[in-house]
Amino acid sequence: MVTDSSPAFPVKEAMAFGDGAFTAFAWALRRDLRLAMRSRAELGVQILFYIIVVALFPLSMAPDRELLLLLGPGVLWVAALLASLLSLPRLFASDYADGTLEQMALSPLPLPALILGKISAHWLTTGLPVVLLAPLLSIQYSLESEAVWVLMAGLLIGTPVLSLLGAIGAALTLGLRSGGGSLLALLILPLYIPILIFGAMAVDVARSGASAGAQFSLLAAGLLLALAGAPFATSAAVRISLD
Amino acid sequence: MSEFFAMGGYALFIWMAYGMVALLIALEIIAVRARSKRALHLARHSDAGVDGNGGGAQLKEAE
Amino acid sequence: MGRFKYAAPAQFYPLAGKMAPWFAAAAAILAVIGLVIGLYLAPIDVTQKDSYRIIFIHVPAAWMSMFLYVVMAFWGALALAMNTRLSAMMAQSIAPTGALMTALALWTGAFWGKPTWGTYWAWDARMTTELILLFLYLGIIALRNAIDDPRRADKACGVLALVGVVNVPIIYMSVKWWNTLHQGATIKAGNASIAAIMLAGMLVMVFAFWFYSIAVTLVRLRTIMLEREAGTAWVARLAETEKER
Amino acid sequence: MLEIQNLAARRGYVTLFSQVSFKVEPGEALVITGANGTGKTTLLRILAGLSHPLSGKILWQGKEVRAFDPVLRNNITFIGHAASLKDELTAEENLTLLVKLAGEEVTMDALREALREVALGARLTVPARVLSQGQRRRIGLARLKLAPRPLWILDEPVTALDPAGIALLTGMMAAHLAKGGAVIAATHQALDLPKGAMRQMSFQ
Repeated sequence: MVTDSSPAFPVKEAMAFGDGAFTAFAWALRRDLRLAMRSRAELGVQILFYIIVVALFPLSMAPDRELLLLLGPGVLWVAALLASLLSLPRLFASDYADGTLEQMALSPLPLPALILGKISAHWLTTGLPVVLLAPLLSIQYSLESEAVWVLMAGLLIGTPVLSLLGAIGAALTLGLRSGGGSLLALLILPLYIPILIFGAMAVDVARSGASAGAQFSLLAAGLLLALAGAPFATSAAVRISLD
Repeated sequence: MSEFFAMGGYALFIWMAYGMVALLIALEIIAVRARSKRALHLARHSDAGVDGNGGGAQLKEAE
Repeated sequence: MGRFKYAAPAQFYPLAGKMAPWFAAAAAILAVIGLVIGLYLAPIDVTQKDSYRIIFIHVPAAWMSMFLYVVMAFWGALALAMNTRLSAMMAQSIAPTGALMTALALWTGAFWGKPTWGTYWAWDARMTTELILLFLYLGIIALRNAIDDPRRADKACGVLALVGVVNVPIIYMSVKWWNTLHQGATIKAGNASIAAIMLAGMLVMVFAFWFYSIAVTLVRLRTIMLEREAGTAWVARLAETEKER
Repeated sequence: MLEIQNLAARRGYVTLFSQVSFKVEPGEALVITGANGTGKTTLLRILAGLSHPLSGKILWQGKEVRAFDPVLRNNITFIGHAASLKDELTAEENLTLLVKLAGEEVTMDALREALREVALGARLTVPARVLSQGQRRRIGLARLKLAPRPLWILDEPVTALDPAGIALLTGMMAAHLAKGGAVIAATHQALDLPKGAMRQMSFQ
């Protein structure tokens, strides 16, 4: 029999907590962006969804300026929430189905870092377009230019939180047959509410002349909290779903 | 007695509130008892697995 | 550690069976006392006259809805950390009662709001948070039903409850901030000075609701144990003894 | 290398197996057979650290480990039913991703060489969705070559492989065992491995 320690295999002691993290993050980010680019059509559909939802509201009421001005920020924020929600299943579903998620969970690289890479790719492909489209769509609501800047800043800080929190729900509902989409919405939308409130409030406050500093700092605090907690909660949820 | 039920003119609100509390709690009690009876019945006639921690297949060495 | 995991449900089943009736009886007695105080003995309120009497069920239900959510999150966390099935079943048995209490708090709040504020729903900070709490409860119950394997359901609901319990205070703060910005401070419904008798009535009702929740949770816990451990020996033995009675 | 003590597992409400104990030493191949649904896959997933057992202990080099333990993740390659490939990516891209995920750095030449050895030399730049099941499984074999690990846990490794593929697999396994590695495989077809090194166990 061969001696116990098998020289043929480099003895790999367990990776220290931090060092695999960056490679894992980069691996997942590059991979998911490449996958997203390979199915560009799907990305286009989701961005079109956002545009159509925003355009629907003015049609549901008299198109007078004052009403639309009041409604604009809220509509843009709710549409951002729905766009993020719609694209969340894509985060893990195909990896869960073809077995790659299993290999990620079994990789020596830390799972939370892999997941953070995937979430960042998800934000770049869904959250960022929403931010960049905001000025264009605000024209429909005749928002003043500095209100648009505040709206964009709010979306820029808020949409990553939507991806982070949404990832937890997406991981929890992996592989569930019954109404995966609507169950995910029920689980996650309540958690989106603070972001919606502060995001929309920032624009109201700015339009009334006051500074929206308080709202931005709260959004930023939400982002930090989500960045610190969500990757770990999501990786726990992924492991639970793979069990 | 009737002025007690009138509740100073707020009868509708008070009895709708108290009534719903009584109703939902009664419904919950009925639901839990029904579920308990069904579970007991199921336990008596269940054949799911032999013994919770001892049942199932064994792994044997086959030369 | 392995032994503990098995023994717990089998040992706890008879214990829960003994405790439940006592809590139920205590809840019934306290409820009667509370109702007598609340509906009969307590004087009418100077501004709201009789409509404030809804406080005797609204406040206990609201407190229980929050308290049960935290207790559920605690048992869920314990199940996640220690991988014990009993604490997971405890969390599962609390969820429906918690959701019921939240729904009652909303209903009674609406019927209290109508005579006091003139509308059934006033986007008041507390009530709005209560509504969101109901969605969180329903989310956990929906997730529980969507997952077939009970162990995965336990852990998934544990994670969701923990994420929820972190978010409830944040949601409350944000709704409060939002409410004060848009509507200014709404008149506080219960700020009339609470007479001693009224406070006593309310406290009695709080305990009545609490003991009721414990009783119904314990009964549901026993049921869940039977459903989950249907195959085990202790359940089979128990089914025999249950038949003679 | 890996020891199992009194393992039991449950799927939903049914207990699949219990009192399972065995050891796997370097140079040994353990082949597990048994009818469908007896729990072979569940057992392998527990050994790979993907899932929690109902009860029982798993020891790696004598030290108890739990699911997703870093030690398991560093020393075991688990290949399940799924070939874990992305359909939109080419064989080359998929293999690069899998090898990097396993924490290994490999040059493109070594990668292409490995693909040639598993007879996929000509299929480098075509999306994986176009490949046949057998070819997709061969990418898994190339990964075994490029990311060496002491213990292989393979679930039905022979499915969809043609005779040449099976020969390639058994050859790689024999070399792996000779180097002091170990293999745990669940399969129905007989694997012609050196008699001394192979032990067979089955679920009854």
